[in-house]
Amino acid sequence: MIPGMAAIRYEAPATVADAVNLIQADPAARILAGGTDLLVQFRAGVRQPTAFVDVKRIPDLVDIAMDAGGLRLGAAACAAAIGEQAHVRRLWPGLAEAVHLIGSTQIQGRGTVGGNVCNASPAADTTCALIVNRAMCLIAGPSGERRVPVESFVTGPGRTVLAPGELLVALWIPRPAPRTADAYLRLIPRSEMDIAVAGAAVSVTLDPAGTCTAARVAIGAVAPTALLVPAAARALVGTTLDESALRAAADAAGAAARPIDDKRGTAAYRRTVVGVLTRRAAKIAAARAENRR
Amino acid sequence: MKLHINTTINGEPAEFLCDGHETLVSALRNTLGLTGTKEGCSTGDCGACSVLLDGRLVPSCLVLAPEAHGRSITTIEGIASGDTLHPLQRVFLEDAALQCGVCTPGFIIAAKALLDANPNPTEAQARFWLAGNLCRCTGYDKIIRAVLDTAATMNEAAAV
Amino acid sequence: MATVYLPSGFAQFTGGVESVAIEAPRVAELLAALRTRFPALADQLDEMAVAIDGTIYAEPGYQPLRADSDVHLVPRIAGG
Amino acid sequence: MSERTFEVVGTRPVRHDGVDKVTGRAAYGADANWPGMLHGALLRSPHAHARIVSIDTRAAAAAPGVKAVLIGADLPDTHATISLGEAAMDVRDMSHNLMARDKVVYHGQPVAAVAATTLDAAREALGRIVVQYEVLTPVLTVDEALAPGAPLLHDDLVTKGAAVGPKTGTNLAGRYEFKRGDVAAGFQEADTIVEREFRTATVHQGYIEPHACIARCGEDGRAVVWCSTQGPFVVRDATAAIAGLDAAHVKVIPSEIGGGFGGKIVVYLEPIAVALSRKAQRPVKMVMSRDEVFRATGPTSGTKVHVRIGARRDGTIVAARVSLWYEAGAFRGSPVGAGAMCALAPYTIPNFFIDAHDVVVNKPKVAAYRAPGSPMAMFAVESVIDEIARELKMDPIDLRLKNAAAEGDQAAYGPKFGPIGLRAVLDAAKRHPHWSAPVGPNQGRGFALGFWFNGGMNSAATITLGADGSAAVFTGNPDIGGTRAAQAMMVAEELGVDVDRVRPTVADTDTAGYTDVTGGSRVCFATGMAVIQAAQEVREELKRRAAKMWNVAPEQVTWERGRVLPPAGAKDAKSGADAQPLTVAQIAARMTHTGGPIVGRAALYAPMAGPGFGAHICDLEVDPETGRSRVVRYTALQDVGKAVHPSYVEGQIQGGAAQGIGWALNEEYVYNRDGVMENAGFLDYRMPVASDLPFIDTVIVEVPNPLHPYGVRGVGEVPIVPPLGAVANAMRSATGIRFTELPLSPPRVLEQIAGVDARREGRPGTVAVGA
Repeated sequence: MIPGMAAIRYEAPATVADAVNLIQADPAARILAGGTDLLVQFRAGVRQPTAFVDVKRIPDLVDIAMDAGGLRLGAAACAAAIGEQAHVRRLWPGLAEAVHLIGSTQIQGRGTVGGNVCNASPAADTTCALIVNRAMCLIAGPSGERRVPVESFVTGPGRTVLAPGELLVALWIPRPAPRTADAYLRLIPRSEMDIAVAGAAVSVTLDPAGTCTAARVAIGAVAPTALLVPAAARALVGTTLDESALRAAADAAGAAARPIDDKRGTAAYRRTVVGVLTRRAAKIAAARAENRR
Repeated sequence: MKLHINTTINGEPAEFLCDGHETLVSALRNTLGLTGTKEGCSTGDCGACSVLLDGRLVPSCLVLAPEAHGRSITTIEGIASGDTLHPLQRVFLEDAALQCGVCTPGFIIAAKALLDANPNPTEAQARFWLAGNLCRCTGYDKIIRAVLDTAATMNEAAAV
Repeated sequence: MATVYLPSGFAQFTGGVESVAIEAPRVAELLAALRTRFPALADQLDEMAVAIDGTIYAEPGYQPLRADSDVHLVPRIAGG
Repeated sequence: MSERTFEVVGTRPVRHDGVDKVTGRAAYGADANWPGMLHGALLRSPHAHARIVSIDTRAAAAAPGVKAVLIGADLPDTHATISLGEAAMDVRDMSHNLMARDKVVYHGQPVAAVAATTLDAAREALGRIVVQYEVLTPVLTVDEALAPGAPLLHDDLVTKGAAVGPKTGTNLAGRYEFKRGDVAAGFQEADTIVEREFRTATVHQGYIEPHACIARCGEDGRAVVWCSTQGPFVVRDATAAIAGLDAAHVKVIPSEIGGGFGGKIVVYLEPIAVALSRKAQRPVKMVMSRDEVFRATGPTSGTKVHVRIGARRDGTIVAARVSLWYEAGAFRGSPVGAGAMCALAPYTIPNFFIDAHDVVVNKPKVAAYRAPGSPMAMFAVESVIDEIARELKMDPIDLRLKNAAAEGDQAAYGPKFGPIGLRAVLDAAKRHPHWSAPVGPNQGRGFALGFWFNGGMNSAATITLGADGSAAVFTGNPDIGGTRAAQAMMVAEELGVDVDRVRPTVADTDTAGYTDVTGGSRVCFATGMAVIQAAQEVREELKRRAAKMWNVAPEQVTWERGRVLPPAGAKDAKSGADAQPLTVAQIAARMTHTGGPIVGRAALYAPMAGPGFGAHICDLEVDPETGRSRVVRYTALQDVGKAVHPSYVEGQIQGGAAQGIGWALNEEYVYNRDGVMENAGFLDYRMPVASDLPFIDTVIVEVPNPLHPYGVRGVGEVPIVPPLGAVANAMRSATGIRFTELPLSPPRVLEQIAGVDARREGRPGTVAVGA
């Protein structure tokens, strides 16, 4: 026992039900996945939990499973483990890129996609890529399970739809349609280790003639949450993704952005760059889709 | 109440007591006396505290000590075998890939994880893999060369 | 006689004199002579290094001077 | 000297401290734990500028586990000074810097300390200390600090040096002038004049090991301190003065040091740990967090530098006017004097005027950082020189060669240059394939020079021989970059013993002869000289011992590479046989019979080592749509006098270049209006990572320094100077824009690029987004 300090418990439940019981019984307990955000916030005094509930010993939360319908990513599967999955890299190269951009190799050995989403940072690298791939959050709680699209999961910086007693169990990503591919790009000042100043993910579906039949565009670090930008997608659908379409999508992304000035970049800079990233990501996604016969 | 943790460190069973919020780097350094693992930032941004947890490269400042229960940890103290340095350790010395040396244990652990996963990395792969290990003395030049030289040496030895 | 060159900013302590010839066997005697001649300069001298014929001494002390030495007073330098 | 051939110097042996460092055995500041120790923690000011109305520590003292509480009033007031070179620091300032008295002058300044049985308990107790502040307006830049009516940091501050206005009631801590010739007339002769104003941000040394120490102070007032420091004797003297002990009763044991770059010379923790230990009568360990390192240890100055240079059409520089304003942080003592002396050092300029201003602001007190003061000044001058080359359509290296100083020229800072390697470095750069290689799309190439003095000062060395002929060498300089290996090589060179049989040791302050700091690029030069002299004394003693064994006069024997040779006809006194040459080991084996232990010692005060010049070539690739840039090729050339261990000389050059690149591209302290640093961590204080840099090609130029027996000049500081200018000049080539403010972070670069596009396309305020 530490003199003068209430002990913080460490719990390692073996089942989702046990985890739900723990956080329901103690609202100040925090779910510990990779810890790459939580432990930093704890150390900085931003969060003062009464218990760390380590969910990495629950098989459902660390498993990565693929079936005909799509991919189930346990919320506590670490980024490195996801990146090692060849089918993830093949089917969702943009998502794989986003996962690979989470911090350093060391951080990837800890950081999880579930934690990345739950931490609800506007700059989270995976969120945009999940959104354009129509990912769903699988949530468990005292009143059972529910599903929420990723774009609706985060409600503001550090805030999500999770109710007391609920936890994110997994992310479900449907298998992409034929001739569909994604891409994610972010701008950081260094080549690694920075938080995104702006990010953009694009998914496009092409018909055999090369016309875009469906698209999703999401942008990050330019608003309180990652944004799905339907206007940018509309600018792409029905075109052959020529320069003017890409430019229109970029403009739409810039227009949708609601950035702020902070230590990492100015609002004007973010607005400009998110358009550039959108255009470039769309181009990469299109080339990938083109190669998918 | 302290937690009683049973774990494996550098191939040997180990046990220790810790608080629920104590970090693994603290338990290693302060409780177990394994001070070869360094703490440079406590936020996962410098790589000095790198260890292998069940073979995976992690920053031990962002691992809670109780998480080690039932797991296997490799630290810089467990890299050499007997009286023989690990090839990375030997080549770091030969290539003068260290100056102050405080980042060196983290680099060697991270480079070991790289070569375990990819025995033949390109310069770019080595640079990006090691981007989470800060060095302020060397400009990384001799470190990257040492990692690539080690890979070549180990591949040569394996081919013989 | 050694020739002493003073930093230009010190003209205000010397009535505009920027260099002066002084007969002195060593730096210590030279600085003592400077203090006597320009009392207002005394405080400044404590923080100066001395270059004797191109070689800078942060703490010049009793360094010997040649009859024709060039002596420059320069600010002390701290290394990293 | 140039004819001397070396056996060991110039080779690349494995460093003696290497195995301990690759196995994790090497013990750094935070690696010591003493029985019964307490953990110390500091309460830091939440305000950048405030008066302390009251401090109530009663609740903290009563908290569980707390064994001692300390505030400024518990420390003596002192007016001693400790020489640290230029910034000879008032101990009173140093004391207030590490524990505020009546006022806090930067965010993060300590106001109270606690020692408790656990770190958690100590931190918890800090939360129980109640401090009442009267918050004052902070001044954060030189412009704010010098504005009329600006809030004053120190009511008693008096301007040092050549003040022009009132010397009191100001934040101007010092003003210095340098001049030559007639500047106005000089500019009259110029065909082209370039004038710009430059700014650089506050940047940190960024050593990976945070400050750490453990100290114990007994009932008798005697203290032992283990700590990570560049200067154990500075720690001893400063700790004694600040904690109120007799320096005779303080022993400092330097740990291995995890980087310093100038930032681990002054003290921050040690006097507090000693004072807490004295109160608690138990050892106290203190380790800074990274956040504390950024907020409250010495960065180097944010600066403003105004440069005006005029040249004739043929490239001859005829006049220069340079004004420098450097932030000192919260207490006087920026490196602006050195900046002023370095600014024009490479060039022979007949007419110039330089004024330099040391300005206090509400930021942490700056500490030395690798060639303190030079990088910012030379960034400004080298940028303007680059512009002049463009205006005159001259090759930038040719323009510099045209004006380069050489032996016998009077340096801008006063004295005449001895042998210097500036022209040799410029010639090598011109010949280097990098200089003529093609430049890729969106890329630009930049060139810049760097200069540093290289230090001398006090050094001592002791060498003892074992009966087996091996040698132990003790010095008082913590080894940051491989100095132990270099010293062992010098002993091996002088005694002809295997370098592997020399054991170099960094000794504590009770063991080593007084030795100044590891810094100023002085260790290999000055301490190396002491080592060489001590080895030569051992050699003379070996000759005397051999002479005794042969019963001849010492002057009859001769030394030849590790052996003493007898005169013709000499007999071994014991056996009567013809005398044979004796090795060091053979003589050492008989030392008991020939006069006892063989020890050599030397102590010296060295002048400054001699000017060092470097030249860097940088290729930068810029993304025109985002402003993001990366270094794609880099070459660093430097005159080092003589490279003792070339691998570690290259390492110094590469490391310095990387730090300078970081300074140029992304590193900066970001403050909010209240004077609170917003990026106090490695995540947002963006030092270069491995994937940011290419291999850094080095070219070692050796123009021997006549002040050193091997020609050593000093290496470590010069290489941080050129990158700022080289990167900015490369950015100019790549974008067509002269950037005058560092760092060249992507938003700043894009803003300027976009401005150009806006002017060209008549779309003011918009940003061009190309395909």
